[in-house]
Amino acid sequence: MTPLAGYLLLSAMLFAIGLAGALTRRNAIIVLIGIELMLNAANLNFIAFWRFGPNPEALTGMMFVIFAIAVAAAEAAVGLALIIAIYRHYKTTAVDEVNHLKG
Amino acid sequence: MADLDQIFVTLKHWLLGQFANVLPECWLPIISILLSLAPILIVFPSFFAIMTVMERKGLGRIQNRYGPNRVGPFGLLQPAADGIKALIKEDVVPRAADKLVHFLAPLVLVVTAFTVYAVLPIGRNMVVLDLDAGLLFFFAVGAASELAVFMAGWSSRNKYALLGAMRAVAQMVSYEIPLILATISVVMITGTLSLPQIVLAQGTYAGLLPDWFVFTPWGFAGFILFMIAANAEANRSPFDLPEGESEIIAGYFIEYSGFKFALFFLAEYVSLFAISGLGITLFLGGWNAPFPALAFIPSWAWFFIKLIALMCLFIWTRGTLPRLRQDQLMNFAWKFMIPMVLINLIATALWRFIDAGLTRWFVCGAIVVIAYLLLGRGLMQGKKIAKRTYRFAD
Amino acid sequence: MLNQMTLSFAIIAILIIAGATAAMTFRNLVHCALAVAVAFAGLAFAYLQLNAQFVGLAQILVYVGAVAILIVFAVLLTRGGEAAEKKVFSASWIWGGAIAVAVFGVLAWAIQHSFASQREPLPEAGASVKQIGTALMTKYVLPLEVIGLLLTAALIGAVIIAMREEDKSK
Amino acid sequence: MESWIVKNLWLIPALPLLAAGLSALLPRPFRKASATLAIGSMSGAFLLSVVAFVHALKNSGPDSAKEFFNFAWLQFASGDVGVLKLGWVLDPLTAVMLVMVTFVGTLIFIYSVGYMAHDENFTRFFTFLSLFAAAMLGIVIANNLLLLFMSWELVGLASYLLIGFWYHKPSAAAAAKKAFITTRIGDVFFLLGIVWLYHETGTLLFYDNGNGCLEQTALSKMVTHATVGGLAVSAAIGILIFIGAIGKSGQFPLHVWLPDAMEGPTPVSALIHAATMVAAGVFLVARTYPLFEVTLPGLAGDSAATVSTALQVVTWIGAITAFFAATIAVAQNDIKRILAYSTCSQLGYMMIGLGTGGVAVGMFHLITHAFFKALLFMGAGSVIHGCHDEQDIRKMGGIRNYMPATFLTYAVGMMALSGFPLFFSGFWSKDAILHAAHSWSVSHIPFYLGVAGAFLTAFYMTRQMALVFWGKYRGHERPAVATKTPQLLALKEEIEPHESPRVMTVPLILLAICTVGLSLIGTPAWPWFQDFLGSHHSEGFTKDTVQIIMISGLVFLLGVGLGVGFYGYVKRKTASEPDPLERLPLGMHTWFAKKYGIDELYELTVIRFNAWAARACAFLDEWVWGGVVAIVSYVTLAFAWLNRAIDEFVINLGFDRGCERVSRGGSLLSRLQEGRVQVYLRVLGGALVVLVLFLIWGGGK
Repeated sequence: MTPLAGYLLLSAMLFAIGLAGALTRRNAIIVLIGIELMLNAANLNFIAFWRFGPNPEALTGMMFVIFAIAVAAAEAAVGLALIIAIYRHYKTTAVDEVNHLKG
Repeated sequence: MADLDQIFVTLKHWLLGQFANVLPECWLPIISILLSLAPILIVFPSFFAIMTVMERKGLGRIQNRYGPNRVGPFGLLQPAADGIKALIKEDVVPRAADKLVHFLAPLVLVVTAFTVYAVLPIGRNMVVLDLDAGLLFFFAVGAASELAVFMAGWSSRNKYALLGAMRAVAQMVSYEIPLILATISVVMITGTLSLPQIVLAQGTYAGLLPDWFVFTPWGFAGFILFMIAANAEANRSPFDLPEGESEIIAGYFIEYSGFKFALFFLAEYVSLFAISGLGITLFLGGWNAPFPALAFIPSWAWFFIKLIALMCLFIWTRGTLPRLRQDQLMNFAWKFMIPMVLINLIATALWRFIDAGLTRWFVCGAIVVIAYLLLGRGLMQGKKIAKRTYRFAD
Repeated sequence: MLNQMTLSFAIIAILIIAGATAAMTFRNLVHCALAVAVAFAGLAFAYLQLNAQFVGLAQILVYVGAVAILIVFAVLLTRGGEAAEKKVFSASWIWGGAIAVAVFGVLAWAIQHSFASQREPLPEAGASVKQIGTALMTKYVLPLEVIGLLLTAALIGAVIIAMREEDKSK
Repeated sequence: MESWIVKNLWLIPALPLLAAGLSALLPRPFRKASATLAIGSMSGAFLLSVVAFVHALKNSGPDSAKEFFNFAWLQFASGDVGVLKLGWVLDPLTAVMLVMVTFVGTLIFIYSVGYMAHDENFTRFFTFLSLFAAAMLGIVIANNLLLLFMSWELVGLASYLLIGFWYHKPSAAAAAKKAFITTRIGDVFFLLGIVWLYHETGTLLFYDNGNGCLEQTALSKMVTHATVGGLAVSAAIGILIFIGAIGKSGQFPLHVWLPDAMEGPTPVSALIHAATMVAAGVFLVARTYPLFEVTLPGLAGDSAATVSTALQVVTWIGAITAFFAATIAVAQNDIKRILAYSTCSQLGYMMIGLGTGGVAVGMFHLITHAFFKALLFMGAGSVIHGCHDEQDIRKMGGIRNYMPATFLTYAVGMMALSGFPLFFSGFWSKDAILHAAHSWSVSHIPFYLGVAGAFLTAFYMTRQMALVFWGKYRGHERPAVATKTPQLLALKEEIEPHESPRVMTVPLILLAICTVGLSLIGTPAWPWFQDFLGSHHSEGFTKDTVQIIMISGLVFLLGVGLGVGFYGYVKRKTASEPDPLERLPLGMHTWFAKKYGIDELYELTVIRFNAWAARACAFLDEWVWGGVVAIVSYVTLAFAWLNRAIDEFVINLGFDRGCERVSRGGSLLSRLQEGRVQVYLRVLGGALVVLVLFLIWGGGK
């Protein structure tokens, strides 16, 4: 098994775990964590492809990861803020109880 | 005097050679890293021990009382006594506490505190691993310590501890921004993140003064801002709200006792040394001698001289300034430090692009000073600052 | 040297997977947050091992230093810190698990049978900070600006969303 | 030939305009800033005008070419005729007016700093003042009747704002409205005149190298045409324009707004009535003088030219106003109203001067009058200020002991106004007018009216002086404060008049000096001013000059003597005593006091008619148009009903069916999305799986 395949499998595993968490957990924060994990899996993919890709000199994969990290940070901030707002409003963070659009 | 300057480096290589004879090839990298880590793990804790005495005696003098003066000559053996006491003391863990996290927290804290030294150039050719992104490494690892603090506070299941942890984390997060931005200006000038190269960039001498960045307008402002932020990062007075004894007994490590407690203290001081070392590296010319004439004193000695000087500065500050209030703390961070640092960045950029001469001195100096005056005025609007009065025991 | 590589890779993989699994299964939210921090750290090590030094350190700085802290704060602000909830998994968790497993299955199958993953690794390929910086400042300057804008917007937005709205009683 | 100052004459009005704009943006607390701005800009304008004046002096003379600078303003039609050109002119007339307006204006600005010190709308006041000054200067420099008209209207607006400055006083608001509307009446005719002029000459530029509307070709073209009653077109246009002037400078039929305008703050009165606004009318006539004086034989070169109809009108109106306003002034008790009526009559004199003696005579009186009337108004303001906003002269008296500076300056102004022989500018200017009127070829009645007016002027000014400054203070009817208890002293402080602050008295003194000084430049012995304005044939002290001087001196003495006789010796004890004049036969005094009931007359005629017309319009509106509208609306309603019916029974049914189906389908679909995030996520995951499988087996290769 080549290292690239190893990293890809690892990222796939990570993605699957994140997805499972996002699909099964009730707490919105954990769902968010799961999504973050999936994002990181994608990042790992990018880095792996950059490292083992045909021309690492073009820093495409790395750049993509850098921007992805920035975006992920923003996403986490806004997402958590939303969760807090929701909690204030519904007094719960269970995603399956927050199921109607208008307060 | 090169040999004295390089004595530790040569020593390490010699030892490495000895090991090469007895051990297989693939072990050597690990051995070399261990050989570089060992001194750090020995020197800085002992430095911490000395520093505690120094601090307690200094504070004592400032507060007009004797410091520790019983154990050994002038109480110099006080830290040894404290260490022994901490070691043989019972380690109490609250029943409600989250055992695992409660146990891990001090370890993580200490580990991060020590890991930081990996990129710190203590002397010429004396850096454990010369990372290309050393500065980033420093801050990345430093950031990890916040989590440890939170772990400590949360796992103790104690409202004071949680409060202190929250305060500490909030404070660290808010002061990390000015800290990093202040260092960015140096990076802008030197164009590298690797600390040894930054030190080399300050190695030359211009007439009377050395080319240390602290001797430029932006560098001076940056250094002061950096030191303030560092003070806050290390949770030291006047920013010691997280462990303000009078409010929340000892903050996040209230529930720790015995050796773990000592570990917290160790970590705190070690990270304080580390961040002071970073300040020295970035602004005070690292291990460079202030004057060519004094270059015969070995570089590592210079580093420690500067470190002790900064320590005295910290002790002095702690002994002088009263503790801030939480809102004052946050206001100071977000309304003064961050704007100031951003303006300092602008000044640095101008410095970078105006060619050498008096003009750039005037321009950058003017920007910094004006910004300082305006911000200060703006924040001091309508505040009554009473003159401090002193009462001496007699 | 390769065995060393694989060894470290194994360690890192185990760290990541363990952290992620723990984060997804623990009952106590704070434990989940800490576990996910571990997973993030593991990912950072993975990046370092892939010679992506800058990204790795940035990963630690952003995820362990910021996102994990954010999560922890959110947990405490939503009173998730004290007791583990009675019902952790949603009603139809079977479905979710099944789908997740299926996804992993197909992905793994695809990876195993794709030609890309058969490529042998190149000799050392790395990127110095200088290269990254120049790339960011020249070729990728526009995305950089956009990201800056986005982060500012996110900052303000997060503050406004999380701001306590005035109680309607008055 | 176009020198810098001519090209940049616009700077002079631009400065105050800028000040107005800026201080309009200033928030209220910035009092000092706005005052500084206004005064600074005004004095800057003054310096520029001095430059302009010197320039005009350099190339002045009997045959001095007018200097002007024109530029194309907007292109409203193709071709050269379609270009509307604006411009400004610099000739002795402009120069003199500029210097006068800016100088007096500056003094008034400074004065009003003191006068308005306690008003909270300080900045607003200075904004308006600057706007007013800018507009006035615009009138002065305009080389285009249209530009002049614009500035003219701006002046109207500014005066409206200023008179109504204390709009919370209903009387002030009413006065402002009155002033605005009355002047509008005149302006309508003015506008008609402009339009007609444009129709006739195709240009509104005054001077444009021979094709301006005031230059030979255009004039001859106009004077040769004749309209109804053999009236030359030029004369007709002149009269129309003159009506505008009547409105602005309060001549006989349209003078009613001027006394009421005293409701405004006193500096405003000074600015409007003394220096600028009312002078604008006179200036307008002077500016368009060629239009007035041109006659057919005059064009033919006949030196003993007959007087044109327009000039006759001007003269008669002036004469009537001069006399009759003076009579009214005799019986007024409000210190400012007296001055207002005297302003009316003085303006009448100016008109006489213009009509009979030409530009120079009228303008000379304008200038002198501007100075001493501003002086008087500001003195009155100072008195009012000192007497705690008391305006009734019967309630004053003995002020001279309290405010000496004001008293002296006021005395100088009074002397000048009532024509104290030989030493005061007013005397010489009025004398010149009387002389011109005396040697008028048409009739001598204006002369006699003028003399009578002069007598009355002397009389009522003496009366005012006596009542205000002599005798003892009647402000408080309570017994004088004798005991020395502190609170009583404080009371004394509060009820006794006090001298005004330096910032108010210094301008007074300056103006007084000018008032005396100006008398040197216009005497028959050395008529420098008239020569400068360049339309004068001076013959020094001839026999009839001396005779006129004697007459007016005599008249002055008579008036003053009578005044002293009536008011000087019999000191009135209390404010409520009847006025000695009330013993005059056939209730003349009441007539005077009622201002000949002209306001009432208008009330009965114009305003009632107006109201009636309004009611008629309302009636029409209600019944005729209203009816039409109602019918239309009913028709519309009918249509609407029809539509509704169709909707109800045809379209809706169909729609309902459709909608039911759609909603049923919708409810079916909505089962899928009951708002649970994870369900959506699950679908996404499944979709991913399917997609990858498809890629592997289907699209993979």
